[in-house]
Amino acid sequence: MDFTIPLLILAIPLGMFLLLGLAGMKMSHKTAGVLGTLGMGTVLVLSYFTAFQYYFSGNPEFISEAGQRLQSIIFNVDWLAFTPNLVIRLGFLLDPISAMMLIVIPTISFMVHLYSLGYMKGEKGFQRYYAFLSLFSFSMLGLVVATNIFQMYIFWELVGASSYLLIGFFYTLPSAVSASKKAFIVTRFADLGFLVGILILSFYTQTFDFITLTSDPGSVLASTAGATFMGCSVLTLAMVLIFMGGMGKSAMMPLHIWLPDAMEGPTPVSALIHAATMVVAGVYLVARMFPVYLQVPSSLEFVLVIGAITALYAAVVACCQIDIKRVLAFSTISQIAFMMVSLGVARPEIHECLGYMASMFHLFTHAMFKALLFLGAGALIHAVHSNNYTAMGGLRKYMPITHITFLIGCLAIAGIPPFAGFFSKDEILVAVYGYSTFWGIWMSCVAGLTAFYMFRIYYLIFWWNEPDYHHRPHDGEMVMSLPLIILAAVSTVAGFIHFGEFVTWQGHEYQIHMDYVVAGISVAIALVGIFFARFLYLKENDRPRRMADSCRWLWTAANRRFYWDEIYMFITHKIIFNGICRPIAWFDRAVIDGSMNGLAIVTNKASVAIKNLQSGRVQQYVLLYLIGALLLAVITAWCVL
Amino acid sequence: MDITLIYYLVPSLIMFCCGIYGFLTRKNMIAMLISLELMLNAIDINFVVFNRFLYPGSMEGMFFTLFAIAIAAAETAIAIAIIINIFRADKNINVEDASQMKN
Amino acid sequence: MESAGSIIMYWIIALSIVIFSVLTVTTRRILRSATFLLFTLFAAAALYFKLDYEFLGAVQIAVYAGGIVVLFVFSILLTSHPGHKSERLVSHRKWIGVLAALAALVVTGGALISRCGLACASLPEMSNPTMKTIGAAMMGTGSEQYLLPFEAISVLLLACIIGGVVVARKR
Amino acid sequence: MFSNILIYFVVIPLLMLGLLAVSQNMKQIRAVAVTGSLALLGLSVYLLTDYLSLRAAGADAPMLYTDSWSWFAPLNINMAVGVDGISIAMLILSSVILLTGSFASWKINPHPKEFFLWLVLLSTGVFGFFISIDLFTMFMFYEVALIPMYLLIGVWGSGKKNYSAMKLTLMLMGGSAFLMLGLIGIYYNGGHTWNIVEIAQGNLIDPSWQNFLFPMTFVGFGVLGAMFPFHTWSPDGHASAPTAVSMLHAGVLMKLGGYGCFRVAIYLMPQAAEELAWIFLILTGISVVYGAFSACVQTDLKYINAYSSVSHCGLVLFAILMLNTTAMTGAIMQMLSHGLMTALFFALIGMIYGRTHTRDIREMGGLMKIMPCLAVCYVIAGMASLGLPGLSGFVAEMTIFIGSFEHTDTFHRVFTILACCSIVITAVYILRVVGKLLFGPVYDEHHLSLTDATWWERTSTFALIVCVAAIGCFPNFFEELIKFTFSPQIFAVIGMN
Amino acid sequence: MDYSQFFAMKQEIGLLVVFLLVFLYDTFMPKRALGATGWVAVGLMAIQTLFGFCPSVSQSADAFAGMYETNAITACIKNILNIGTVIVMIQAIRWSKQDMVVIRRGEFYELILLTLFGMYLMISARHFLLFIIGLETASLPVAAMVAFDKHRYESHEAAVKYILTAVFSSVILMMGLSFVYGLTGSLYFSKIAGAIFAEGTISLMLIVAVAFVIGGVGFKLSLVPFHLWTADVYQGAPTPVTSYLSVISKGAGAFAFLVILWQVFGAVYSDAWEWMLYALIILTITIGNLFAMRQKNMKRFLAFSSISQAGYIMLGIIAFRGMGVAALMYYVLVYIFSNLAAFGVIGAIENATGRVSMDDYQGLRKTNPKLAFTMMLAMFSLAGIPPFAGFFSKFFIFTSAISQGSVAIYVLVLIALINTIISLYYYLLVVKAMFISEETPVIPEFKSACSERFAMWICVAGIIGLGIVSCVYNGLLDMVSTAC
Repeated sequence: MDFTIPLLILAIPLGMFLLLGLAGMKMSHKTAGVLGTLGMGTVLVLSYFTAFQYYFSGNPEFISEAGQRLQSIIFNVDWLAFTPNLVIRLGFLLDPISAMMLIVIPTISFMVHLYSLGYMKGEKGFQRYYAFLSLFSFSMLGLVVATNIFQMYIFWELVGASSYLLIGFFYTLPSAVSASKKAFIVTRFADLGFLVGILILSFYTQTFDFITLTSDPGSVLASTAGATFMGCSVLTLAMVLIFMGGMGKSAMMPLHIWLPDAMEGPTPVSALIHAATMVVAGVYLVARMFPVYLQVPSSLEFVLVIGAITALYAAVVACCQIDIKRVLAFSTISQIAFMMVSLGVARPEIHECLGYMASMFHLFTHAMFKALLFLGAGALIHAVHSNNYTAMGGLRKYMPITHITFLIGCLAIAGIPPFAGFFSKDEILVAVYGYSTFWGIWMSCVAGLTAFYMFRIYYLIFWWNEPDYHHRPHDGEMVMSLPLIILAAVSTVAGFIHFGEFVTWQGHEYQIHMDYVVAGISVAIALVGIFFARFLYLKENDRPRRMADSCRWLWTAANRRFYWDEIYMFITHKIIFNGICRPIAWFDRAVIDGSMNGLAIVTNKASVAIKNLQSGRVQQYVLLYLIGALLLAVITAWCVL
Repeated sequence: MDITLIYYLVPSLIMFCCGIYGFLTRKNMIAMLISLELMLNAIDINFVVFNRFLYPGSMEGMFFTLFAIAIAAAETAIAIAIIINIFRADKNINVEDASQMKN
Repeated sequence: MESAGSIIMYWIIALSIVIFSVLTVTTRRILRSATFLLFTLFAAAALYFKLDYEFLGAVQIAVYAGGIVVLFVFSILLTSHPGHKSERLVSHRKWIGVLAALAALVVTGGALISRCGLACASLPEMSNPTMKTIGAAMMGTGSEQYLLPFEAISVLLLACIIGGVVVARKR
Repeated sequence: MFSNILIYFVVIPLLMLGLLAVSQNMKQIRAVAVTGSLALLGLSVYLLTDYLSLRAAGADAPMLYTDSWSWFAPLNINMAVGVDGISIAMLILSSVILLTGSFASWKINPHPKEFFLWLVLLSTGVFGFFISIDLFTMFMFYEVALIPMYLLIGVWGSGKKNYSAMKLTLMLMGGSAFLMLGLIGIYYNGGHTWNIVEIAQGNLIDPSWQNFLFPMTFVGFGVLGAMFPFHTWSPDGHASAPTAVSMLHAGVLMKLGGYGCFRVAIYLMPQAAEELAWIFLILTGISVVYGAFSACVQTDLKYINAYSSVSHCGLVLFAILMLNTTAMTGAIMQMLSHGLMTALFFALIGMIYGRTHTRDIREMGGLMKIMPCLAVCYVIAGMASLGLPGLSGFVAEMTIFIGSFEHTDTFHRVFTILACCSIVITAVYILRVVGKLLFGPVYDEHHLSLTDATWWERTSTFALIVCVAAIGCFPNFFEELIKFTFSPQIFAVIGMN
Repeated sequence: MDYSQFFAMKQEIGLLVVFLLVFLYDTFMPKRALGATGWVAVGLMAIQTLFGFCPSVSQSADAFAGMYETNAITACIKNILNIGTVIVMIQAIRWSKQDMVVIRRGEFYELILLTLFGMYLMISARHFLLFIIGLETASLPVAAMVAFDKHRYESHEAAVKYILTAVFSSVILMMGLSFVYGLTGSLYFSKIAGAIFAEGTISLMLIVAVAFVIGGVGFKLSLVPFHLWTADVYQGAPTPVTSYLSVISKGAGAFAFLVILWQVFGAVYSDAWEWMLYALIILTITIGNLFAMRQKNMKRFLAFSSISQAGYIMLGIIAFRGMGVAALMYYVLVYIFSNLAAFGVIGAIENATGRVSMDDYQGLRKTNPKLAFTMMLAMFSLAGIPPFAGFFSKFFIFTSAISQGSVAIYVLVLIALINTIISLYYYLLVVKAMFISEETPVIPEFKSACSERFAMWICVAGIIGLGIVSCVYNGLLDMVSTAC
């Protein structure tokens, strides 16, 4: 395939970033917004074209005779050569998952661009906003098409930075500033693990290339056999550390704390970055390295356990949040955890790695309906100027479009057929049951909780009791509604895509077949959740309060997110800041600097101490003179004779 | 009894040490000068005695003494001039008082 | 083996050197001090005579006793008030002086005694240096002849004269 | 003599000194400073291209443009010059920072003439140092570069400038005391020559002597490279120095330390370096983490940056000690990168200080609103410092980490991972400053009336940003430039790859 | 008797001629012509200096049966002293026009010339009697010079301290010599060296003798602990005398010290005095520095600084057989220029305002920038900062010392180097007072006399040029290696 179009896919957002970043101040808001959106639109078209080329052209670059989808490098330029083997290349890798991401990212991004034209209208720094969105799109696209792990790391950092910039977009708000800081630092910490993992892996395999690593992992990893570092097998260590990077980006426990706070950013940003694209980078990373992970089953176990715990935790917390964006954030965490679990249970012997496909499928559908939900939430917030459901209620009358689309989103995430979420979640559950019944039941429960908390806020927003509105809430303008409608449509139909034809492990086609038992159970559980939510929240009543009172500690703990933030505050402030930084700074001033000053002081003291040698009395001078001469003689004699 | 070299040197050394003692303890500057003369004399005696006992064939020690006497005279002259000068300035030749510059 | 007279002579000279030296530095009257110095110098001159250096002895008496001591006496008279006594010494000062002197004695004496062969040499025969040989050595340019120091010391004396003039000259 | 291009790196500053001495007013002074530093920049860029074409044409000597003029012939002291890729990189860095520093001190007050005289004298030393391959001349230029700092800080500085200037000078001179002994020792035990290339090629220094001389020279230069525990001059010195001086000092002078450690200590005594590296690895490893932790709690902008320099320069020395090509290449990149970004930082801090008259982050806030241009530049500098890809910090650090991890020793690896931790801590303190200083509400009402950057300030900062980004975006260039420096003929003794 | 041997002493005779001419001019010229005495003396001395560079002067000769020796090296060191003396004389012109001094100014120049003659003898003497006479000629009249400022009590006090210590030191020296004579039976350097070499073993008596000789000559160099007079005398003496004492007298002493130690006691270097020398060097440098740190009076400050400089000079002695002599001479030469530049400034300020305290120098840059600049150059040069000459001289003296190669030397040089930091500290204090201090200047703007400026120009030229222009050091080293 010609490299022009793929190159343009990366170059346009970058160029748009530079253009808007450098010259944005001179443009009007409208020009900047339209420019950015048009740019993204172009990218959208180009990446659809590329993805369709990949999936449907039948080009032998992309699909083998036997129908296996291939990994294909469109271009790959040397960027930085560390050693002859370890070279960072910047390239463009097309394979089933990256092609899929080429659909997801521009779609959501374009929707967000469009939506923001209305949502962000009149905000100070509008041009900057679009510049950052372009930067993010560039970085995210760069991440998914990375041909090697270091390219991925580079863009990994770049998406982190653009996320930082966008979360802190309202930079005069202290909460936004600290949220952005938190997001960056927590993910940075995770990236440290990623980096060390890369260091270890690349040292033993002498390559960064995904294709080299994944096409024949057994032989590439042969050199790691038996190698240990500080008592651990290097391969396990490397893979777990690399997964740590994914945990940070994808907000897995215990590195999830940044994501709820990241909701301080503009809502479209949350939709794009913190729901649909960037946060799934961790999943994408594990999927990308999946063949290597398969070599180390214990690391996949680790992925599974972390994912399962996170899923349950996030779902429980989401049930007790007041801020609707927080609910969506925890929901995101929980859903990403689903994907992780799915990858964790993927084994070739279980339905030919169904988990892998399911995870990607869920990633795809989740991107659509979660972006939908966030954009809907944005419309609500835009309408009532508050993030809390307490300020909402009965909005179905005022905001019909938002209501319908939001409902579709909720149904999708709850897993009600025929919406998209049903299909993908079903595949995941099948995969998990195939691996272990225990985890299957666990994840089913989480699915039920999902349905409950989504409909909880649904009812609280659109039904419940109507508060006094200062202004009559209304649907957003067309640019805001259009994306909602499009995404709702996609969320409705996306489940019918034969995903197994496009994205599977090793590219072989996989025919999805419904496991009606599992499907039935999950739908039943979802319905139970929905009806329970309806029972509690349809009309204003005191059942929710009574239920909360009945186990107050649990409610409070869940509302406070099980005190993770407090624990982190304790560790960072009390232990690291007060326990390490301050003592070190003190040590530096008092001990190190003090000893340098001490040298000076000692010299000074010595100078004062001997000043009486020079007493001014000539007889003492002579006495010392004599003593000096005699001592010189005596000591020398003592030593020599 | 044989009067050997050491017999001559011991009085000379005692004289030298008396000079040192005087130089270090006397307060009157002229007394200090007098002590210096004692020391110089002790050195003269040393030279002469060494010359006479050990190297009777040459006259190096004797000549050194000869010149040393002249040097001593010159030293004394300059020193006394300066002491008298300070006496004129300060009406005092106590060496303890000439200690304004110190440390 | 020396004659008894010479031994007695030696002891007289040695004792007077020691006693007068000690007196010179211990007496409290400065004028007496100068006097004892004179006696010490005489004793030294006697020693030179005894060791057959008559010329040196004469110079000693002429220059030292005759010149320098007179200079001292004059300057003492110039600078001291009548009946002026040297004030009593602070005792620790005295002990420091004694200790320093003893230390010097031990070191120098020890150094001499350490060369026993040297220290125990007895008096060899020597012909008295005549005035002629002394004169020749003084004016000669050869080995162990001292024309150059002689000229040089004249410069020294000249310099000291000028120096003395500078110091003494009023406006 | 004047047929050698390198000599002009000393001649031009000397000419500038002369012209400055006779210039009458501010305009002339600025003209001289800017023209001169532009000439130097042009010269160094020309040198770079010429060097690369020579290398491409097959020149494979360790140093090019070598030349030697006898100076103190009986002691075999020559004014010997020559450059390789590293020196050229350093020359470019120095000229860029001199130029931007001149812009940053556009309105220096009082005594602009003297200020520029000292500044140019300092850069004479710096340029002379980088072109020298004779240990004596190298050392001489080194000291020439040190002493103007005293007056520059003392006269034009702020805060407790007397104390800081004295401390800085004395500590650096203390380092050079060890250095001088080391150099003389090298002369006597290295075949009675001061020529670096000769000694290195012949590996003339006896290994047992190396073990004595290596610590001497490494510590000597290490003091200037802010190696723990000899770094304490850096916070105070930087805090008190005027803007351009901080820039030049952190940007270039501290590089003298790293460059010297490489060029003298490692280059001439590889065996000892291999044997004793562990001691200094511990020290520099501590520097890296310790500096970063210390920076986290500082409240004075310059202190933060100074401790950050300790951390970053520690990484330079750390990488040099790893003794492999990748890590050393990384060290060179880190030198350049740190030089540029720290100069950028200090320039910005100077500009902010010039407006707000405080450097305490507790007394400022929300500057993004007041001076967006400076604030954005500050964010970019911060991003460079915390290693954002696309800016220079990232490529340098990554090269260092990858290179360091090449060592199979557990000890080295543990320290490498420790050093990696600094990227997180760096993020913490950079974001802390950015969050407090630039973002958030405006702290002080009076600041609202302040103006944004003037044209000369923009020139200064933009030039630096362009350089930072250029390195960050096109790092592969370095491979070409530095390829011949780690020539196997010199490092073969220790079997370096 | 061959009186033609006197013609071997060309420089001494030339100097005496200069002295006589000055003496005659001062004595017999009409009073109105006396104003030019200073310039006449300077002119004549300059001619004498030039004369010293005639090739015939530097021919080796050996007169009075080995009592006197002249060769290229001694001629050269005498030339160096001549240069310094000329500068001191120029600096003294303004001072000598003061009311209190003017009537005795002729004597001042005469005394300078005569003491310089004494130093010539010290340098060329190869016989202890001649050496002692030279030493006394060089030190006794200085006492009179120290007492020159009759209106200042400090001047008298300094003179007393000087003369008493000087005489005591010569007593110690002569005591040591008497031991040497007792041991070897001769006072000729060569014969003593021969006898010591022949004896082979080392005795307590020899050690005591060496210690006393070192003590005696150490007085001239003000080595610690024989230095205590220095500060008081430098402070009390008139500034031109101080500068004369601190550079010329010290330079001559250093060279004489080197000659005596190596030519006489060279055979027992490692047995007897190597460690003494090390101890003295360390003590001298360190104690000098420690005292200098606290000083406020500029002259006293420079006194201690010159003490520590003497320690560095001593390093040159260690490597006598290598490059030491050249390094030492070069150090002395550079030191003369640097120190005289400093004293030139101090003298100019003292003459104009009577102030000598470092506190008075605050803000000197604002009122008298050129003086401040000169002072700064001098301080930098003394501290050994390139590209000024002091850096080169320090570097070469360290290099020469290390050429001996033992580990002890490395330690010694390291200690010396660490001491340079302390010295840098106090030199910078002066710079700080002049350039950095923001207090109101105490010293008003004034124009220094043209003689003072002339002298300062010479010194500045020397400070800047002597190092970079390598032919000076190369020439010295060449000359030494051909002469040895």
